[in-house]
Amino acid sequence: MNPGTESIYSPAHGWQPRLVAFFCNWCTYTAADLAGVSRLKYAPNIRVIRLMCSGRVDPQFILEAFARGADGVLIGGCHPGDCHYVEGNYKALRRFQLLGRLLRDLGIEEQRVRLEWISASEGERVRLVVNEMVEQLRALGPLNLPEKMEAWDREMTALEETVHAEALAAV
Amino acid sequence: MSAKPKVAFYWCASCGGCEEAVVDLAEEIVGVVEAVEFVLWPCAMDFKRADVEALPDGSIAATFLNGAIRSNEQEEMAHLLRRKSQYLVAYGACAHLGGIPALANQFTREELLRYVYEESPTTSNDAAVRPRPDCGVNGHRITLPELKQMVRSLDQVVPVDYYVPGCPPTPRLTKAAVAALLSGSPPPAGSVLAPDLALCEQCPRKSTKPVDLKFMEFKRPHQLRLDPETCFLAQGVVCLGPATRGGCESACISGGMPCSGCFGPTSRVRDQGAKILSCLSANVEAREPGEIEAVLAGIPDPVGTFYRYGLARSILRRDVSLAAEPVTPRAS
Amino acid sequence: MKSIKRTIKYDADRVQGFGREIMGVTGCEQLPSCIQCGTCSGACPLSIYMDFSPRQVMALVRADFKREVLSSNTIWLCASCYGCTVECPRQIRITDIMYALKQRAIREGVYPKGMPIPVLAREFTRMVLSKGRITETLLVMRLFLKANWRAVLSSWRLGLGLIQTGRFVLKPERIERREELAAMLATVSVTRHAARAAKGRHHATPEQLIAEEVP
Amino acid sequence: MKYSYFPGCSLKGLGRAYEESLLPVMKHLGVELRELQDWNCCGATAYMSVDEEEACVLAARNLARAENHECLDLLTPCSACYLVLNKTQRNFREFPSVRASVERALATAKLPYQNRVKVRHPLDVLFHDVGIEAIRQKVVRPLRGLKVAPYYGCQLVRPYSTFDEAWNPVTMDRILEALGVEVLPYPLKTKCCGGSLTGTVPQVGLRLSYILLKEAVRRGADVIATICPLCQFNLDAYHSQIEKMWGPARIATVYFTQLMGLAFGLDPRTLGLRRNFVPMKPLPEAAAPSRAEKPNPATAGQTL
Amino acid sequence: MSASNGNGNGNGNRNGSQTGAIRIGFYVCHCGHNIGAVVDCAAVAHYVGTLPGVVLSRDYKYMCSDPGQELIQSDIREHRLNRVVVASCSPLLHEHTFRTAVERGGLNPFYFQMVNIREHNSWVHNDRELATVKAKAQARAAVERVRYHDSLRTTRVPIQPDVLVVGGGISGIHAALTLGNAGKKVFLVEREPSIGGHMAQFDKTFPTLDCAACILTPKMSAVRAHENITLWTYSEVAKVEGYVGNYTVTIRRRPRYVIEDLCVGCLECVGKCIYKEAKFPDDFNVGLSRRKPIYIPFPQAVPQVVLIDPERCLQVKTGKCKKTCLEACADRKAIDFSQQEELVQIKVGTIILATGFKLFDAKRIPQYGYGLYPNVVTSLELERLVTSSGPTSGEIILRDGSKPRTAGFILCVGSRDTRTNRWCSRTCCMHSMKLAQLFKEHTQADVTIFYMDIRAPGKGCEEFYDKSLREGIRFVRGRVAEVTDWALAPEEEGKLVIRVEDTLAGFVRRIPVDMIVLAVGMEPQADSQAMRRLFNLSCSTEGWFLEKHPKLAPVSTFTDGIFIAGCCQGPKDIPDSIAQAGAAAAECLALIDRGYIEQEPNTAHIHEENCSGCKSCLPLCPYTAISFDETVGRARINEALCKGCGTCVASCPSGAIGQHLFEDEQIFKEIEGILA
Repeated sequence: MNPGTESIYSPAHGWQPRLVAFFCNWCTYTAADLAGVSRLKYAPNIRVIRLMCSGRVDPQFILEAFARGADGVLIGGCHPGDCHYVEGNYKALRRFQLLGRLLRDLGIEEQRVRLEWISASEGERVRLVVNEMVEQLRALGPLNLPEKMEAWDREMTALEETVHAEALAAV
Repeated sequence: MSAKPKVAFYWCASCGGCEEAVVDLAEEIVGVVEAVEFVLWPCAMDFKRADVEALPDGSIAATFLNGAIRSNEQEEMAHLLRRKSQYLVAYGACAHLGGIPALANQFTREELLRYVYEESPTTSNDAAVRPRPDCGVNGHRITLPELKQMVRSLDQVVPVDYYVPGCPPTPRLTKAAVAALLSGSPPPAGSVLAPDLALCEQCPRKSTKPVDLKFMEFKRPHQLRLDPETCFLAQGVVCLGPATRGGCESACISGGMPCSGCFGPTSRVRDQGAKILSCLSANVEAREPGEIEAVLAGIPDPVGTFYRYGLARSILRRDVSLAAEPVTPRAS
Repeated sequence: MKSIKRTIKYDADRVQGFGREIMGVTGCEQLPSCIQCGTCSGACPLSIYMDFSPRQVMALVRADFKREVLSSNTIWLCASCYGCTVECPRQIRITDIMYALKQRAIREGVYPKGMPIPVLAREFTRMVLSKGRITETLLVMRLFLKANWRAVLSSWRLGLGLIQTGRFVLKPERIERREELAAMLATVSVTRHAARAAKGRHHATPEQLIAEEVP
Repeated sequence: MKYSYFPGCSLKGLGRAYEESLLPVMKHLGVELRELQDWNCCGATAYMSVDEEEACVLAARNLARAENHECLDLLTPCSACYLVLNKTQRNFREFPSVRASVERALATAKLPYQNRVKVRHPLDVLFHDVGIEAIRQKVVRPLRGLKVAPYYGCQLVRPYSTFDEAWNPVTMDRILEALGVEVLPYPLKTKCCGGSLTGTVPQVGLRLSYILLKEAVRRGADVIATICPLCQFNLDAYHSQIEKMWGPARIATVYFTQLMGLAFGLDPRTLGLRRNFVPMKPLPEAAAPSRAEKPNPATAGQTL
Repeated sequence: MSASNGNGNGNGNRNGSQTGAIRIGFYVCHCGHNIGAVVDCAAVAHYVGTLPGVVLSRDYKYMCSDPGQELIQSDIREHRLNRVVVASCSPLLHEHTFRTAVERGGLNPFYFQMVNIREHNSWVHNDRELATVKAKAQARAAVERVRYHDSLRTTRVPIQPDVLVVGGGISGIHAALTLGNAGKKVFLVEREPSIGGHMAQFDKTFPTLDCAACILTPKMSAVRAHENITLWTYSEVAKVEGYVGNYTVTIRRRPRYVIEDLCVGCLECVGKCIYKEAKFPDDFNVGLSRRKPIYIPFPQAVPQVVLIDPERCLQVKTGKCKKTCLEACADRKAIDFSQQEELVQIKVGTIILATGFKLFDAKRIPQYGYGLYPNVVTSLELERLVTSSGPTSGEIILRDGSKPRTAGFILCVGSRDTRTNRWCSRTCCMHSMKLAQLFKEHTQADVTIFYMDIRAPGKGCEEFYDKSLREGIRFVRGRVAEVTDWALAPEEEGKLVIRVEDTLAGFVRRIPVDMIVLAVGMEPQADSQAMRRLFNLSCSTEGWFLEKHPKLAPVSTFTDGIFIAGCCQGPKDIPDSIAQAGAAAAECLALIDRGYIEQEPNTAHIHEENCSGCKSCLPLCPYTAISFDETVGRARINEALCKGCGTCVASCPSGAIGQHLFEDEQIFKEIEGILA
């Protein structure tokens, strides 16, 4: 959550998992459009960021999403062999596999990052995957990194405040 | 005498290598000594904290602080020196990025203490004695610095003006940094005083790096006979050179070891580990998840490999699943 | 002259929500997809005897004609051959829908007069509850006594034949752990009846059902 | 080969000839059947009509017993049992509510259950596990010249069977061919025999049986081979009534296991053949045993 | 490449040519009730209005309408906006519209960001509050992102004017002729030895009952004769490389063992073939007649050239034949057993796929007895029987040679069935009525059509239905449950019996007939998945090629420059196929005649001063757009070759590569905003 801005969540809804998705323009983003056109209903917890290819998904984006408060990250690309850019999806897959291990080592559960191949015609699959993942995230509970990071920082601010106070007193 | 700018050196959580690096200036150190007045250098001179406290705020021209911040004493000193200095320079990888001490961010403080004082193979401590911040011995009260829950880079504790990267920084960078600060036109605030280009740019093995890099497997340096001329990556050895700032004069490479990333990322990269991970894995030559896994198995410890120096300053900063411990009230 | 019958249906003849209720039963979810193609009726070996063909039953359920459906002989003539279910181009589990309707009909005590099939179902259930197994000859005798005592007379030859071929069993088969079985069944009926009661609707327990006589 | 064995109520009653022939035939083929202890009625179609969840609990008790038995493959010769057990497994898998109530019920009897049992029919086991070749090897008295209408009935092949075609099942055809019989194309092989309607609404139920019998006769069959105790009963026991209503359609209906027993040279008296209302005609001239017996090409496939 | 408007797209101008503060205008569209019913648009507008840098925030009923676009333009001028965000539908639908509006307002069109709150929000969510929360987050992400947008320009790439048409059925033929007539050079590639497709197998066409051959044959000959059309039959596309305007396609030409240019179609060789009897099933007549190893597919085949079936020809198979065909051909020397498969490469700018359909295999519905009962035939088989040039010279006969006196047509075989094909094949109702009329005309038989719903929506089709009714064709509404040969009543003896519920009469009926015709539905070609990969297309769940937009871009695909026509996109009749073919040809012409392709400026670019020359991006580029400049020791991107996937950007370990429209900073800001 960004400091200085009111939360757009109303407290009435309690905790809601936040799922950030990076969808490939050609397959999964289009599939999500198709889900829309077909009026399939799925959990409103997903926020999609459109990229041209799953190969554009920089692992930094995933880390950043978690650090900014995502409880899960979903990457959607074309099925193997179907990449609009020949094999961007394979690159995404390789990155995903190593990043998955790294994330586990850094305490982020496996189910919080998911790579799915969803072709432009698989609107139904978007619904399925999103709902399934949101349910999983609900079961896992919040990751809460922004709050955690704030808590870590609090260990430091204590002294900072003292120093400030002393400095003020000195003046 | 007082016309000379005041300079302080201080070390926090570090191995001492950065102090050595200053000494590595060799005879040139004389020039430095002549140009400045040292007001604090615990490693070499007998100044005390009280001496610094006695100085007016902002009276130190530049403080070169090496080491990460992981105890309350280091934290206090960071604040003190920040207040007293015009420029605070994070000197060396630990102050810059958290450094190797920051790998401790994969564990809780309790895990660390238990391992180090009780469980490590070379420890014999049946009474399970551990250092305590405040204790009495023979009727004397002893206060020891208390470990923080996590290791931090200097700028995660106080604002930092400049960074001199490296584990340790090279004499040349050190000298250039001193010179730059003392010159009339200091570099823009927040600069890392090293080239903003990845190491490959100056790497002596650059020409041997293929344009069609493909990883069939990853090896660790001891697992194969390394060719002294050829790019490490071309030999399947993880080298962080592409993701690491240059300026180190390729010391490791020349010494036959791949870059392990101590200079940190370039200014355009937020997370050095994620970037090198991205670059290496994308070039793995396999398509099936199983085959990919097999190739990637050659990197058994991704955190240790990709965040050897930079975990504290990475996007996640630590193992995020670790339970936060309550902040202990300060014993002041 | 054949009597003239008025066949119009008014909206009041419908029981609103009935269709949705059936669609909500496990296995009946596909019912809304019915396109009234008639494959089920065509495939059904018994549709030629039914008041409403299976296709019509689908339409009637969807249109909330509860009384018409539950009192029809259709659901009781369904012999569970599953021909319709495997044939349906919309993969509607028609046989399962028929079961759902039978269960409701029994629960509500609505079924066509003189139809012995529900009686058989109840006698069957009763025998399973008490013995754990079915002894067919005894079951048939009971059924005939309950539903159609004249049948006993007319089927004396069958009985004789069974005796001659050594298939007439008079000693009832039974299981050892009858209490265990009863306890298991109780968990299901207790929770469900409680749930039903909570919904404010009254339904008979299986025991009550069994105690009931055919009108 | 070892299987758990769930006979079902019928095989202890009206269908006892099925068990009487199944057990020796299986034994002869080296298949060991271990009868489930204290099994109960599967519920059949009747219980489902009253209460589906209770019916599932009934069936699940047997499944759970099988799962805690020594063998996960549960052989059941009765089509209704086969269907009900499979349906219960489907419901358990697909519907959480059913799963919950079944688990709750099984808990009272301390029967853990994970839906791992595989429900098998003798046809499935004979065709896929034992194999046609092994059956052919055992034939000492090929039933050559015997024309058989293979009748599978409904509930075995649909909707849950996976071991044979729902529309044109052939596993029994293949087994019978191995015995040397001539298997007739019989388009009614999966039609309904009337089920329990033969008893409850005879004018309807028996009509279905009649159609089956008549078509078998019309096609020149000597005997109808079946796999289900209720089908056998319906096609066998009501001839006098059927004849009275629609005319003669006299043909014997036997279990396919009885034919197997005959071909294996087992003592006919032990195969329950005497339990038929309409007895099977005497077999055609005994032929010398022949190992190289090939399936009759005219009946190998059903193409015309 | 040409850069006709001066600048390449590498001139990113961070934070705009406008100096001074960022001034963002935000618009949220109600889209009538489409968005407004689920998302509280006013609340979104209010919320975005509070964000820093947003000087104006409005909600409006229809942003894509003229007044909506007008609003953006006047606001840009009046409020000196330098960034615009519109929250409405999918950018795949209207991004271009709004970019144009922004440009008309005097702003660089790329100072714009679109938020998808319809397809990705209001249409897929129910909870108004959560949907509104989500819309706010989406909007905020765009607002955060748009600050970092750059002024960009599209580039123009010249287009190669030649066109490839794949598939020589009626759609492909029509597309090729249209383009050829417009003066464009066309390559028409057909897998079979002759063009004509399914239409060539038809006798008459509905609803006009005009002779299919009479209208198709002239078009086929026209293709052959056309100076602008290169026809390659018996050939397949092997490889496709490149991109819109510049495709390089490799065609595999299978050997016919007959030199096309030398053969005159005299068929002397066929007569002289060592096989005296024609004994191999003839594909064109769906196996109802036989042919020899050397044959011409059908009399009107184009090209009028024989070919040799390598699977059947003794010479090809064994090398041991008297080669009587060679003797028959004599001086013309058209037969060449040494022919080999040949790969030809062509360069085209646009491609039309018209690869058609395949028929449903009726054996998959065993209860209809196809393959079991000889007098159960498919509609295509009947089509061949009824054609005067067919195997029976137009006589409809049963397998025993007798005339059928009764017939039943079963509709929707394989169609509208969740276990086989869910879709309606669209043509079978009309096609069956046509065949039923012809059947009646040829045999005076009693014909019944068994249908679920008669679908006769085309022009003249309902009238055709009426004609069928008046001609005494019986219609029974009910899906046939089964076809059997067992008799219950005397009149059923020896017949095929249909059991069906006559749903309108309300009875189950048993109807004996002599012949049964199965109206088999259409399916995607067996190799449609392979084709899809080859051309980098998407397929619908069913396997039909997916159009870019079902309404707005029905013949376009997601791959620019590749268009689809006819039944490869979904079942359709001949008029619709031809209309689509014409539309696809027009789309090609529009591209060709403009002369250039405007490329989305989403290419990657290397900040040369930041590149360390580590070379790790080079192997990642599938288009070899990245090269290594040895002289300066740095990588370079040829933006003309770059397609903008961004894989190298995500990979560059020192962050030296950027991607226009998808810069790291923009995405980081989007992440930040979306998690607000």
